[in-house]
Amino acid sequence: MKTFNQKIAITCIAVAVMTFSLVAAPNFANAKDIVKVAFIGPLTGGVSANGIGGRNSAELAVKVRNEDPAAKYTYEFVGMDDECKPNVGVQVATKIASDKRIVGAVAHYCSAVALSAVKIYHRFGLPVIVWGAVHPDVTYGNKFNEIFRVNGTMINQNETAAKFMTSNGYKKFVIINDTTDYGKAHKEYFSKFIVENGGEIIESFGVTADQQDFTAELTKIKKLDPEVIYFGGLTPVGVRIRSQMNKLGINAQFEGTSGLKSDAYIEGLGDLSEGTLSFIEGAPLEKLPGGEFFSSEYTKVGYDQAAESYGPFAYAAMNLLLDTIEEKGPNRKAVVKALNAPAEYDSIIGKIDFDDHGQNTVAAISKYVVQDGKWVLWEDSEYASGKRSLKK
Amino acid sequence: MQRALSIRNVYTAYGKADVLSGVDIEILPKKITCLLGSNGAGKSTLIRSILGLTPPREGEIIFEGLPISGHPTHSVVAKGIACIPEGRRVFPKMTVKDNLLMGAYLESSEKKIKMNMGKVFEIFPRLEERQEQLAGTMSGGEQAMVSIGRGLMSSPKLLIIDEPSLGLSPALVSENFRIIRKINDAGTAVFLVEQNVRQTLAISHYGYVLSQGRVTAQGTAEELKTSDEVQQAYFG
Amino acid sequence: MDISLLAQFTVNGLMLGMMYALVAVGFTLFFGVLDIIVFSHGDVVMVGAFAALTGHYWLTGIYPDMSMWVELFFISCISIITVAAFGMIMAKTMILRLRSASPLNTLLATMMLGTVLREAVRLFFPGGSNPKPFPVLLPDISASFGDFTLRFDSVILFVLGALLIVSLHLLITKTKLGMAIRAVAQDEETARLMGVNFTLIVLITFAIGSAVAAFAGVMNGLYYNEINFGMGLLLGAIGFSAAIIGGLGNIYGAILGGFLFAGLQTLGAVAMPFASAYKDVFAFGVVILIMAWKPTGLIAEKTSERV
Amino acid sequence: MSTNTTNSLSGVLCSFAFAGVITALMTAIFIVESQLLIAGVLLGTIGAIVISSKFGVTSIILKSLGENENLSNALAVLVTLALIVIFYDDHYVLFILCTILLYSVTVLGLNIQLGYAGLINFSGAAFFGVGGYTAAVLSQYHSIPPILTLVIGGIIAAIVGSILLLPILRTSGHYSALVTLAFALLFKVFLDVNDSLGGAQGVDVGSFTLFGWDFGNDITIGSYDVSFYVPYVLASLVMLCVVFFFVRRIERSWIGLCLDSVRIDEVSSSCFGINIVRWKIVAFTIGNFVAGLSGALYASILGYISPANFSFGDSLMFLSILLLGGIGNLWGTIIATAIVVVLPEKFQVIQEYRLFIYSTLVLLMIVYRPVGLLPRKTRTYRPGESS
Amino acid sequence: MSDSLLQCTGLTMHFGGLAALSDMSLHINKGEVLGLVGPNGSGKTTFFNVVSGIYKPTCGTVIFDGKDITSESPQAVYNHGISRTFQLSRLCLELSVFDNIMIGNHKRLSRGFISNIFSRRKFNEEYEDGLKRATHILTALNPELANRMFDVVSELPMIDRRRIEICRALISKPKLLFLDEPSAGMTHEETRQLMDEILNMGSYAKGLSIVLIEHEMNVIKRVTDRCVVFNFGQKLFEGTYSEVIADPAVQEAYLGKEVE
Repeated sequence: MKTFNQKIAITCIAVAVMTFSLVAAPNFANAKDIVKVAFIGPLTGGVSANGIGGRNSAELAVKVRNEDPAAKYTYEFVGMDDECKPNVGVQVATKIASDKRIVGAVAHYCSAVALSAVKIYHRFGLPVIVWGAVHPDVTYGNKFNEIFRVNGTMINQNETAAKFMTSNGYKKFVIINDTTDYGKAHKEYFSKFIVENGGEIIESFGVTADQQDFTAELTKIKKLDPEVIYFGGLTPVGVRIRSQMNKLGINAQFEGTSGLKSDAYIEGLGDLSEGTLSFIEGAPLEKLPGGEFFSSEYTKVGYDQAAESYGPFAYAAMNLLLDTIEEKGPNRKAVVKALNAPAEYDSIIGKIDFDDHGQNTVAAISKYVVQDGKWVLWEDSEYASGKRSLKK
Repeated sequence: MQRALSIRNVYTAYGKADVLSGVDIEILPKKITCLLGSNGAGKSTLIRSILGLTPPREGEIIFEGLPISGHPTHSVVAKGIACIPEGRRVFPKMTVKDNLLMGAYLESSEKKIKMNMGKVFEIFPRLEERQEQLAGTMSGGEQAMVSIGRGLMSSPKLLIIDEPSLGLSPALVSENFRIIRKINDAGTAVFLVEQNVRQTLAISHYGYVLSQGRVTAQGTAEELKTSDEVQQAYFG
Repeated sequence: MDISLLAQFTVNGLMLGMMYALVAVGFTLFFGVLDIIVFSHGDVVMVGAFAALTGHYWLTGIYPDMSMWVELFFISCISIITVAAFGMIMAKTMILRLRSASPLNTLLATMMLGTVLREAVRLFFPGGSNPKPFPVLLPDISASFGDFTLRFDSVILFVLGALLIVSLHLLITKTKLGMAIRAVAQDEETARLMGVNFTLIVLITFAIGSAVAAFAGVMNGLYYNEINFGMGLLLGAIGFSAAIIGGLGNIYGAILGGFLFAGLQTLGAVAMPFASAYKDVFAFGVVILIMAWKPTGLIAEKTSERV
Repeated sequence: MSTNTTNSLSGVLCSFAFAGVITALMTAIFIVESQLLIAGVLLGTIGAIVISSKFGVTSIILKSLGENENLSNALAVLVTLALIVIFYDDHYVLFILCTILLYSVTVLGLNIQLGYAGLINFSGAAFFGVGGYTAAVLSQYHSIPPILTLVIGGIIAAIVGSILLLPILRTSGHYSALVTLAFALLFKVFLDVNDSLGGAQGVDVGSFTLFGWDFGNDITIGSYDVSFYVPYVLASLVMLCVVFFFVRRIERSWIGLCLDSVRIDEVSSSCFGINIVRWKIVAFTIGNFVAGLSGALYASILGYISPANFSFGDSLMFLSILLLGGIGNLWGTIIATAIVVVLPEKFQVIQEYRLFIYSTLVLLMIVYRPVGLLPRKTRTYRPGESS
Repeated sequence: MSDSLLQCTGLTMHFGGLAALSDMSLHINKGEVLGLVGPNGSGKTTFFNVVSGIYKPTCGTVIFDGKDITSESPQAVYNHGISRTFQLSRLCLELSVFDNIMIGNHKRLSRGFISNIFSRRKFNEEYEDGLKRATHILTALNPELANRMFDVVSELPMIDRRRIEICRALISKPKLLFLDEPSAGMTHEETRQLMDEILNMGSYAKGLSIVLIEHEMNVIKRVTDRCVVFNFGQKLFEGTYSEVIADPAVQEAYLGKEVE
């Protein structure tokens, strides 16, 4: 027994030494050229279509750069999933922020996640460019040097939306919002601008993000008889509400926010989606300065999912990050400093100009309406030309 | 001698411990064969072994020349063996009629089912009166009738009866034994497992005594009545 | 509250209750024959809805001009048959194996099975992570009485659901098969002694329960015109709750439980002095109170010795 | 205790070597990034376990660890400390360590309920969450010392749990399972819609402060920048040690015996004077207290919590950890937690598929090895004592 | 009656419509071994369950040691000094022999958190004491078993499980012990051994009264002072063993009616 035990002890030590050497070895090899950049977005769950579109677009930017012989570094792309859940977002943020080889990130479609994660980036000094989240507090809630955003906020969105709706003669609104900060803030800003523009919010309803049946709420709404039902939330719940509105014979105009505008919304509803309104920052792809270039590159790679509305933002954000790294070197502090310096950048989404909170001040809001199974810019639609009309 | 059922050198175990160790029993056609023994002797285990509820670990069980050990219960039953289980085990939330119909579960001919039900009602007129009552709400004696009647519904070749006297008043016990005799007179082989020695032997033709998982005595009813082994098994 | 609004809430509640009842019936059937809670049942409903959707893609691919009613009939059949077969395979390969396991293990295993189903649809159904439109296969007719809209499709679905429950009732009480199922539920061993092939009956019961779930899935799709991979989770939890508050093993209890739960949700949404979003808090809270008041369900049938 | 001194000396050596291997293995798993290498390390580990059990090495190691329990407990602490030293500045690894340690604590709490008293609790994550939210609320008051925050978190969780006591005591079996299941669902929806606790968005949890020292700041020792997670890992380690000691002592006392007896046979327990109601209350309350305790610390470390952290799915995860490790085996719990927490983190390739793979594995495990990785052993009341 | 330990009067127990016990009156004297005999289902075990508090009797009274214990909880009955074994062995199979015996010793174990978890002095004393006493009884029953104190019960044969059960019932030093068919599932030889052991128990607990349900009549013959015969929930006969087997009514109940 004794000798056997000693044998085991020796074996154990040998195994330990071997494991260590195995682990240590690859770390001494190639250390130079590779620079890691990260992307975070919802790759699973209800809004994964937007997340995957964003991921593909950001990855595309890295691919294009890596093919460029003039690039100083080889970039390694790290794509992470925040599931559109704040708690997962915080964990993923911690993970990439604490990985010292990651120099910068393009992150977050969901405002709820972005709001909870920005502190982490600040704490770890990781430069992050937000590509989709629209809650104002992501940039304006704190004064974090590390946080930038290429897309506009929901303030602009709702201001445009309220003005548009009231000018089209709508007066009575009912709001349904999900209970995240995204939904709550939409409710707040939309109410504010509607009242300013002479409309009336009859009532508002909070719903949870995994709710399936809305007939009870909608029956109440039917009794209230609003002209417009405004929904502050994301596609999956929007699809359910719109389809159940129809079941209960509610004939109000349905209006959503940027979180609703995705191809999945139309796919989920078919003909019912006709006439739904949505407001979103940025111009449509074909009207963007680099839109044509972007869509041709995107199709070239052959992604099986569309870039969706925020794809170009993710591409632009990643490109900006890569440009900065090329110029200042793969160093977080240098990148943060460079991005904070006042400058204007050209990008496929047009000029990018960060204010002192890191917010892109160029915020054009586009109005969209679903026409024949497509999101069509309001100005180009048959609704605007009077051929078709919204619900009254 | 022709046999209905042969049990040869059967060993059955729950888990590790053998409950039956090398049981040999022959059940004669058209006769009443009884199995006597005190609590825990292994009587119920033997029945479970025959019916395939607890398949034997070793040994053979042969019914009308065909091996049935290890076969699933429903195919054993399909061969013509019926069982009136210990404690009656009627389906409490079914009516008397449904309970009887369950007894004829494998019988497809409506006519035969009707005929058998007629026979059962003839033996137990009380069941006919109460055919729509839920069996669980009946008294112990009535449940015993349901259970016996249910066993007869498939017109089995062999009827295994496990402790029909359990928990019944003396009057009912004698009544039950009279009926068992009657069933046998109609040509059905009966394997009667009982604690009640005297009444059992009074109606049986041949008997076995089981003790600690072994057959300790066997013989005709007359022989067993005077056997010391029987006394031993009960009174020590 | 005026009468038309009340009628509207009642109709909504009844539709919801019918769906819950159909799910709860499966829970209680399975518990009856095997004394096992098959928690993945809610996700089987989801699989049923997706099977019907697949059938729709397939059929409209071949016969684009099929009439609504014919298509409805065929996709229901496709869904019910595939899901029933799936239920049998599931019972054979997994559930029967779990019979000797501890109740916690079976509960957890079937919960995990539910997750596997959910994730499988999400990952392997094309675009499975997005909500899917369910084809409109019922005529879009409705009658309005003031604020009360009675939709023809709701009426049809409700009637179909009720017919299904009635035929299930007839199957269980009037047929030989139903008798065997009841016998197994009351006393498995004695049922075997009567010549009942236990395994077969279990498989058939799973086929029936899963078929009912498939129907509930199709019904769900037709009612909401939208299905998604996550719809089964809460539906399963609610079906389980309904089966339990009704009293496990009792089909009528399950139906009662289903309607009761829908009633509680509707009540919580419209008649309570708090925001409608609290309706589930209210409904589950009442469920807990019911358990404290009637520890073996409203209609106590079979006490559960397990877990 | 072993008698032969030489023998026990080599046993000690052997234990140390084993601890070394474990440290190396954990280090390797944390460092290696390449998916291929991770797979290699894991396959190597599994292979080593299989081969060594074939030659009986595993059982000898387990035996020598079991014979000298104090030593192996100390070694386990040492391994953790070694990992802290190795990864002193790697925030993420330290955070994962915290998660492992604190999830283990919660599952140990559930173990008192299910493993000892036989009370199934499908709302473990809810009580974990009660602790977390308590910490979130209390973190606004900087004067409350951290230790008090944790204890209050535990107490509130126990109090909230006592709402369920009446239905739990009255029901049994699946009926009782429904009570906790309904509570888990109710709790999540309640947090989602209740604005005062942050709603679905969640709330910030301030870091601990003690005499003006903020746990959330990085520390510099000499020329080394030590991650602010280090104190938290140490705190988690201390909490795990205390709870482990406590649960171990419960198991090895008359209390554990009473709980076991209540679980196995209520009728015979009551015939020997054991008060079933009392012990069920005790087990349920202590379990929830422990879950709340760890939840409070976890929330403070995370710095941010939302209802999604405490869903029914998380409760299921806790229960499946308990089952995977082997109900009632404390070391099994910790090992299973480490596996369940680390594997999905390291396998990014399977990203989208991780939940699918995880649930399939648990399913297969329950069907084919229902006793878990390390089944519970027969009780001995004092360390080292055995038959 | 001065030396009567347990006095039951008019005990009746209905289950639904079924009377498992009807108007049962019997007494047990101090230091006596009383045998309960009767066919299956005649109410013997129900009698045990009623006295030990598992069932609440429909009517009747139970006086133990001068105190009325009718309808008391099983815990209280145990604390008064009645302990029992079960017909189908109800040991905790996954626990060790020692654990099972200590469950029976519950009365003498402290249940506070301080002594159990933090300051273990008292626990250690109780542990040593319990171990000593368990070893003592087990040795009296079977010395080999005493060496397997920390083995899992599920690995032991039936006879040892019976011994453990008896030991579990005895360790609390009860005044009255109910043994429910201790010989079930054992061979003759094993039964004989066990009976010797039961006879020895007097040496462990002085003045212990035992009530024994048993089918093996030779056991009854050897160990009992007095027998009560049950049939259909009623007392059929009461007397010594030789009186019992001579009685025609008992013969009839046991072997059945002499058929013409």
